[in-house]
Amino acid sequence: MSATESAAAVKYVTETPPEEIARVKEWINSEEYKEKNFARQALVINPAHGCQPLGAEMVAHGFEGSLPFTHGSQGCASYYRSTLNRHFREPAPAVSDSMTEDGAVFGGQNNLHEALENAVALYKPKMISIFTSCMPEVIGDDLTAFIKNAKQKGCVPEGLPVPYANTPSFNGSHVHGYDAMLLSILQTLTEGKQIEGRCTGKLNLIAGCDFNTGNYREYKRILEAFGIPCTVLGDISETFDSPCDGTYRMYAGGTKLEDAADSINGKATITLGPYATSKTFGWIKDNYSGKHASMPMPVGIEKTDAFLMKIAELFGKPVPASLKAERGRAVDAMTDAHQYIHGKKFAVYGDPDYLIAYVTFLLEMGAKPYHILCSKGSKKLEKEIQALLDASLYGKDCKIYMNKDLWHMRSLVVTDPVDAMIGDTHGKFAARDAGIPLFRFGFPIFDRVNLHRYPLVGYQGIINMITFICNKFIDIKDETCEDRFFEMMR
Amino acid sequence: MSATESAAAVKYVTETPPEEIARVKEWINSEEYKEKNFARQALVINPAHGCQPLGAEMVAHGFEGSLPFTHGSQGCASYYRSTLNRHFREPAPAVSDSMTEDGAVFGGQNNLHEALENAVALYKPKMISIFTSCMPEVIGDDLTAFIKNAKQKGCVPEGLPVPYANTPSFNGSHVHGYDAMLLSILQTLTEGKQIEGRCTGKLNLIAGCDFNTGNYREYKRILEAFGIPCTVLGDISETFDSPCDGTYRMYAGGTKLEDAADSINGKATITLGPYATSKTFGWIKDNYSGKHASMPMPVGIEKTDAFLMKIAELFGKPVPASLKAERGRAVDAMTDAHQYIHGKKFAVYGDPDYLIAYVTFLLEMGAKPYHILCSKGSKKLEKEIQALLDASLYGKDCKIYMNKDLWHMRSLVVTDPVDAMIGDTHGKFAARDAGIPLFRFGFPIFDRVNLHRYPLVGYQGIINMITFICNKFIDIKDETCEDRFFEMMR
Amino acid sequence: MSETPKKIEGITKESTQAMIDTALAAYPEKGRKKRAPHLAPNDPEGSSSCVKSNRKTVPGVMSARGCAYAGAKGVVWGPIRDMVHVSHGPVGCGWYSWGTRRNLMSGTNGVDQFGMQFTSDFQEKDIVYGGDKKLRTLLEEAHELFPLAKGISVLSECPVGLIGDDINSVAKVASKELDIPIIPCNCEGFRGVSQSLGHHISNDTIRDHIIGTREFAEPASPYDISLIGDYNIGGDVWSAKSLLEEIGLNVKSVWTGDGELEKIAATHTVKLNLIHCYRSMNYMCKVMEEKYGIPWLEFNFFGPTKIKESLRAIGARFDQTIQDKVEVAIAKYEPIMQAIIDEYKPRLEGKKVMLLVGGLRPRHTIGAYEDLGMECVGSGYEFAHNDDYERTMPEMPEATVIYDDPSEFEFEQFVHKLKPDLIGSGIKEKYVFQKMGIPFRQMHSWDYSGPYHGYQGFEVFARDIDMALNSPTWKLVKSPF
Amino acid sequence: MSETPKKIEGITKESTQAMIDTALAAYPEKGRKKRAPHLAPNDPEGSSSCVKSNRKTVPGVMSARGCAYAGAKGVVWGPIRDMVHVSHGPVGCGWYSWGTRRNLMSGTNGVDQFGMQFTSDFQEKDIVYGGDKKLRTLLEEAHELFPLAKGISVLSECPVGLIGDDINSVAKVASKELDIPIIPCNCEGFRGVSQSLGHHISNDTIRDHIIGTREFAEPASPYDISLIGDYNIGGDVWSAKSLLEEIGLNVKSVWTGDGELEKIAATHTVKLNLIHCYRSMNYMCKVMEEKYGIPWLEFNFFGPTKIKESLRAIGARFDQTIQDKVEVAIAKYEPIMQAIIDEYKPRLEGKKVMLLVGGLRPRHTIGAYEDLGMECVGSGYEFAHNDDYERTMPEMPEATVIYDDPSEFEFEQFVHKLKPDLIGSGIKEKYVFQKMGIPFRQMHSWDYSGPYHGYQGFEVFARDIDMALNSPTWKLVKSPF
Repeated sequence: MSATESAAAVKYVTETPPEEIARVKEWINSEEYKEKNFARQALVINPAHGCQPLGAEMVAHGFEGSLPFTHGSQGCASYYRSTLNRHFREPAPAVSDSMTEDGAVFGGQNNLHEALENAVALYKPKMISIFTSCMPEVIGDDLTAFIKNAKQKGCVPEGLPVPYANTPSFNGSHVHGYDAMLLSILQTLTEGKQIEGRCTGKLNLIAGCDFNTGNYREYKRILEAFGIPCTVLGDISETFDSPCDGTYRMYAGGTKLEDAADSINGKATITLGPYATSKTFGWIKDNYSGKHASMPMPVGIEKTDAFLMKIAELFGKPVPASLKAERGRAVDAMTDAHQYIHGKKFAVYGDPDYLIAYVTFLLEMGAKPYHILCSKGSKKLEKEIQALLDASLYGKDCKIYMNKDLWHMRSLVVTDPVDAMIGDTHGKFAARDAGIPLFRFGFPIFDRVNLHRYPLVGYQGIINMITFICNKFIDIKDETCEDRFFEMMR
Repeated sequence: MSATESAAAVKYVTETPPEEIARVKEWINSEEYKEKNFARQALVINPAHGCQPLGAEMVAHGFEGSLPFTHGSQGCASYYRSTLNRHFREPAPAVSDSMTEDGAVFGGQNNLHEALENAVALYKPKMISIFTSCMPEVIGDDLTAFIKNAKQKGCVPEGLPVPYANTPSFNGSHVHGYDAMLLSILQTLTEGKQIEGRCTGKLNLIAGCDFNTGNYREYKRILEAFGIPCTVLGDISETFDSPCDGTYRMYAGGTKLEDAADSINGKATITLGPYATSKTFGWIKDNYSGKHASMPMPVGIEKTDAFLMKIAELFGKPVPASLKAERGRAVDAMTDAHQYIHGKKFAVYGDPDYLIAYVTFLLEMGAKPYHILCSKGSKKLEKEIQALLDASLYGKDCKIYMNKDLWHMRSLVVTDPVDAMIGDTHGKFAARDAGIPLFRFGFPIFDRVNLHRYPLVGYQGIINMITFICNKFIDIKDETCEDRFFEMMR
Repeated sequence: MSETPKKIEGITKESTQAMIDTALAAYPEKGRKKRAPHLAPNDPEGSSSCVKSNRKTVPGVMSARGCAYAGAKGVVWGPIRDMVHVSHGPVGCGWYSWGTRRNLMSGTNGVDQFGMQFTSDFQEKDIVYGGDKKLRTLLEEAHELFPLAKGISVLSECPVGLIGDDINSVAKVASKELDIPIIPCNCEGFRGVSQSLGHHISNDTIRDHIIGTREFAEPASPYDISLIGDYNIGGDVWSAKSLLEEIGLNVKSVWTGDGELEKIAATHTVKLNLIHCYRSMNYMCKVMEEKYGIPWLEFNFFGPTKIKESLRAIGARFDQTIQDKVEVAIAKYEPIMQAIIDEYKPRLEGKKVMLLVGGLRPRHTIGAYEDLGMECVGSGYEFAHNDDYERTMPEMPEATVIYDDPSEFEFEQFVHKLKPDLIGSGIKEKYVFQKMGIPFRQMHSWDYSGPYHGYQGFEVFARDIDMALNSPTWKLVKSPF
Repeated sequence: MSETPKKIEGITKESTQAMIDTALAAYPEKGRKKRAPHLAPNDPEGSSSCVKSNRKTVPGVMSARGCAYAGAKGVVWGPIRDMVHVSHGPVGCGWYSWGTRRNLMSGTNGVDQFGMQFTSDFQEKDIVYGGDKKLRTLLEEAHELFPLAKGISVLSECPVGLIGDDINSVAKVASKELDIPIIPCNCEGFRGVSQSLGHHISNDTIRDHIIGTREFAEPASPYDISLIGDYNIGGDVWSAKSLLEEIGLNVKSVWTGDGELEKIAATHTVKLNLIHCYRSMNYMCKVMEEKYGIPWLEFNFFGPTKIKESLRAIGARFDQTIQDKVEVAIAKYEPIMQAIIDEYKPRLEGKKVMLLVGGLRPRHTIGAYEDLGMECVGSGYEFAHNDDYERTMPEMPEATVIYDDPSEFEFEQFVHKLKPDLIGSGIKEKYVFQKMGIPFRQMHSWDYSGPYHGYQGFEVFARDIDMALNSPTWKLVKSPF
């Protein structure tokens, strides 16, 4: 009896029966499951966004000699760095002040000060850009005071700019951290630099929380074609696309600090990432000389037109013939290729500014952005996208999902199928389960090469998107069609 | 008996038994079949080249206001035009003099004269570029005399250049027609234009029989970076990549006739398609002022380096920093991506200058150009490619097949497998049978969009090739791997 | 045929003639004289063709036409899938026509289907010494490497005829020795004025070498028919065939889309020949009628209106069983077609189309456009004959322009004047008009889509026409700066 | 362990110390003092570790280290495939560690394998009001949506510990109600000095919540073992497991690569624990030894030399049957390995490598490089302890530099001085050194390749090392202009 009892108490290792696995496999593709999935209140599964400090670090890399500095636990810094390493396949030199348990008790001031000293000595930055991860945010470190004290103590050389931003990870996403850090950098660098009557004659351009180096280069190329001098604020294009020539440059690029400082006297300032720069741009409007314009990413013909015309208007210069010709070539590519994408349904997800870009492009091509998902969205974003949908025949039946994640997206694409997805690498599991291609236009891209080198903005960006999308659709046709439909021409 | 006899005389419709089809299906993939296939003496199956007039028409489109003119049957002209239409997805306005049977009896002079009159009246060309298809070549039309007579009769306006070339289709390929027509155009336009002591200060650049408009633009961009004025001779980049803006321009681009005429007084002339310009370049060396250089297509780092250094040398200008940075970025892309292509075997085919380019690029990446096939090659080409193979660890075991066709290639890829093919659209059947991707870097490309807009030359070209190849290999891995090998990162 | 002539607002005989005259004014005297008879306002009730046709193309005018070889290789022979078709002569002709017509084929490439390029790849020495010996060798090689090929066609390119090679005797000897049909076809590109002679020469060779050489193994039925002049562009044959089978007919052979040599050879035993592309194959129908007493019927499978008319006309040639099935099929498909029309017509109503194609499409597709609420304001052919124009006139609205073998110049002029919303023509025209911002569909090749034949095809057609016309890309053509 | 200390030409204790001193000279006083004990020339015969380790990272120096959460989520828990692992706290930690460690897993994603990101996605209000209630809800949701999950781990991120949430009691209650193991793991990133504490905390929770809660249903065998500290990077477990099975052992559970919760829970019944990654799991081996009397053995499956040694050492723990099988396996694989060496060694002989990795690789892989004729001129760990360095010293050549948690600055300095032909380290270092034109392999993740364990792995390793070193792309780094 006691033997039986003890035997009963033993729990054996079980194997889930194959038919049970098969059942659940089918079930997670069902409408019923989708409903349960969408009923989630607390659990987030496969979100499509990182946390604030990541965006802060990214933009901190976009200034000359700027050393990104995480005030917080060192593990955070490693995560941000490796995310940027993987996306760009480039170095992302940044430090942290390695706060540990004692920080919870004493605060992080000692770590911060010691770290500043070491970082200055070892890495000789021209600027140290500080942002916070969770720990100091939760315990309430007073960064303003800490940094003031650091200066007084001489932890940083006289005159070394030390912008800092609170970038709590439990609020917003990397996009908001970008905004906060950029704002602080600009406030720090421009402080006292506004000169009555001075005008640099330049355009200040802010790309938004954009991880595509090709886009930055494309903006510069466009401005060069106009012959308009330009300061790209937070210019990561050289930082994250530096030459491999035998020399490692720790600070490979970035906006010159002098130019950034003088940007306050600019002739005009444009942001092309309104959702990523709401704070920064609000401050700029109140403080920068010259004119200001906030515009969506110039993706697709109409938004690129608007961007160029705005520049033309601000600088009293016509759009150069070379860009007009490029426009014509982009339209040519669109008319030539429309039949490969027209009417195709897409599921798109990503950061707000990217998302608007995808929707815009697809509608211009006559494709349907059928499932539109943002894991960190807003009513404003939803309204703006809905307006785009409403203005197009191809926006009919397309639906927006705000603050949903990629596990929701999976339910969408398996129950209400589409032809392809657009987003970042994290969507690849949903795309595989749905048996459709994923076009990696977002951030991060961990599993393809060079894609961040191809601009998606401007007229050239349109050609790139068409090339990637339409040729992939043709690839699929060629690879999957019966022999009798395998043809020379497509 | 007679009924039986008559019954015996009736031949019935037969169906090939499925097992017989299965047997042959297997047989054509065998070594035995390959041997038989390579023993062919007379039959050519799926060659990888067109005929001379096609190349002649292409280069004729590359001059300002130049109307390509086929002296011969009109069907020929339709074939050339539609081939160019399909590849570029662009118009290819050209005429023929519609010779018919009576031409065989009387020769084609009347057709030629009447056609010149009509073409001038309707299409108002600045130049008419005449080349021949089979018929006049076989019957021995005397073009020189015909055109002289036409001028005397006033069929063409005074001063309208009328270059002409004999481009027999039963000799060489489109590459040779390109050479012949270009030579005649240059001879015609430069006649009497050489001025003692004059130097335009410009580089004359000949791209070779290259159907990639992106390459032409890339050359011009490179020269612009150098600040060196340049005349691209036979510049099809605008002709075959013109804007879609509501206006059809029959003559959308091309080298300005004035510039072409003055090219004889150039500071230097470079051909980047030695196999496609052997006649033209031979004549240039003897007749053009300035220095002359014949170099392989600048594909891959080393050949691009050589090209830039040659320009630097010819013009006494250093390679600009921007190009040096581009070099570093291309090398960066190579080192970052080498693991996706290193050791992979390729089957490559195409025109001589392209073929050398593919082999060069693959060897630089540590890939193996394993089957190398040219359907219109030469001993010289074979030797040059062999030298490339011999100079690299990765050239070991790679084999060259001269004057073989894509049905030979099929035997190669099904009996001795490779990972991918590089060539033009015509190889898609062999690639499908081998179950491998085909990278469409050659001409013509009938079944993908925009590829002719992406340069393969220069440092940017390297990045493009890496993007197309490596990302496709990763696509394949993602699409074909077992679930347990499906990963976030690649 | 339509009962009362259709009209287009704003188009009169005078306006059209004025437009033609303006275009012609650009020509030199001689050219103008030659071209004038080929252009005219339509007279739907005219008893004879309003335009001249099947004449030599005026030299130098940029015609869309091809040659006899193109008509033989691309149109008639190429689609026969179980034969090796040798482009005999230099490399180019076969290369340019390789895979560029979209005549889809069943089977396995290189095994029992030969959609490849076979050529004798003439070199200088072949011109000088003749190519007969080479031909002989290559026929053996083809037979050895492709044992399942049911036959070989030898399609001559220009030099062959000019140097006086005798492909007929080479073919004859080889045919005997290799024991397969080897068909010599003297379709040199310089012959005739267009593709059309290539069709005819090919018809002749089918007549002389193939027809009647086989019989079907299975017993004959009163419902045995053949589908003539459907080349399976984008799968048209498969759509048409399944519909014909649905109404109870046995499609014993197809000329020549996805065609099989031996079935073509046995066509003389069918009860009715149904001809779609009248231009390229009416001659063979007439031959079979004369020689074997097989009646033939023209039909039109574009758009539900014409399909219904055609199905009933076909049914009328058979007994009540078939006629009943025809009605069943019509009843089944009409609501489906109506749904398609309901979806697309609101977006296409009143839109104008201009056509310039080959074979039958400049007239046969008009009804399909009209089913979608569109109207045709100009039509013409590359290589038509008088009888084609006679058949076109009643289909086209009154006084709309008819053009025969127009030069690109004329076509452009007419387009500028008529401002169509859509042009249906070929690849050589496509990008010209797209640059102008005018929606365009390649109507030789269904623009890499298809099928367009039959009910199944109409769905694809309607979708494609809507896509072409309503693609938002067109709105972007004009730059705001 | 090697018998006589290896030497590298040109490297002496003095040269290495000079190099270290030069690097340290750049530090401010305080930093220099802290860093100095972590850098030393190797003393292969030293009795105690030559470097200090497991200390706080010096602030501001750019360390490669992660945090306790990373050690818990990325290393120990993440690879258990049939559990839902909740990153409890803000969104980032789970997002960055999602799919970035290459611990491959069997099963179907979202069905019986959960390589996904589960997070409570803390918002401001969760910080203010606490996240326990949210945790409770999400546990129910996870259980409902993933019914085949065998358990749930709750991995705390920094805020959870700081705001005083009580995940332990939430887990306890929920575990009872949902009737599945729910394991709370207080692995907040601020705890300890590196990943290492995360491993330990995780080990503790396995000890407290899992081990001993199950038994294997099938009868025990004398050959039952467990594979500990293999995380199946690039498929390592699959390679190692098949080799262990080949020598007759039953691998009853794997900790934790491609791991299964219930099998881990039953590990206390095996006869031997084989441990690969000593650092992250030696504690559990000791616990099982103490509590259940299970002996454990360290082994090394990198490169044929070490594999052979290890196989024999493993065999020695069993009877002759196993020992015979070991010899059979060695005899079978050695020629294959020799062939690999013959292919690659000529291209790799004499090449120098420097390592900076985690866990076991800075020492365990040395033999594999040596099998290929290479030598190791520097090695170090991100998060090692004394016992790791003790085990490393005999493996490394005399006087070569050993670095503990080096800053990127130090690592760069050493590289400049030592000019290695290859560096094996992580993603954060990779592109730094590639810019310098130095071949590099990511040795945490096998650079998206693998497996590297076992005989099967050596082939992949050798190919990859050859590719990295001999890629022709490196020759192109230096511009000729």
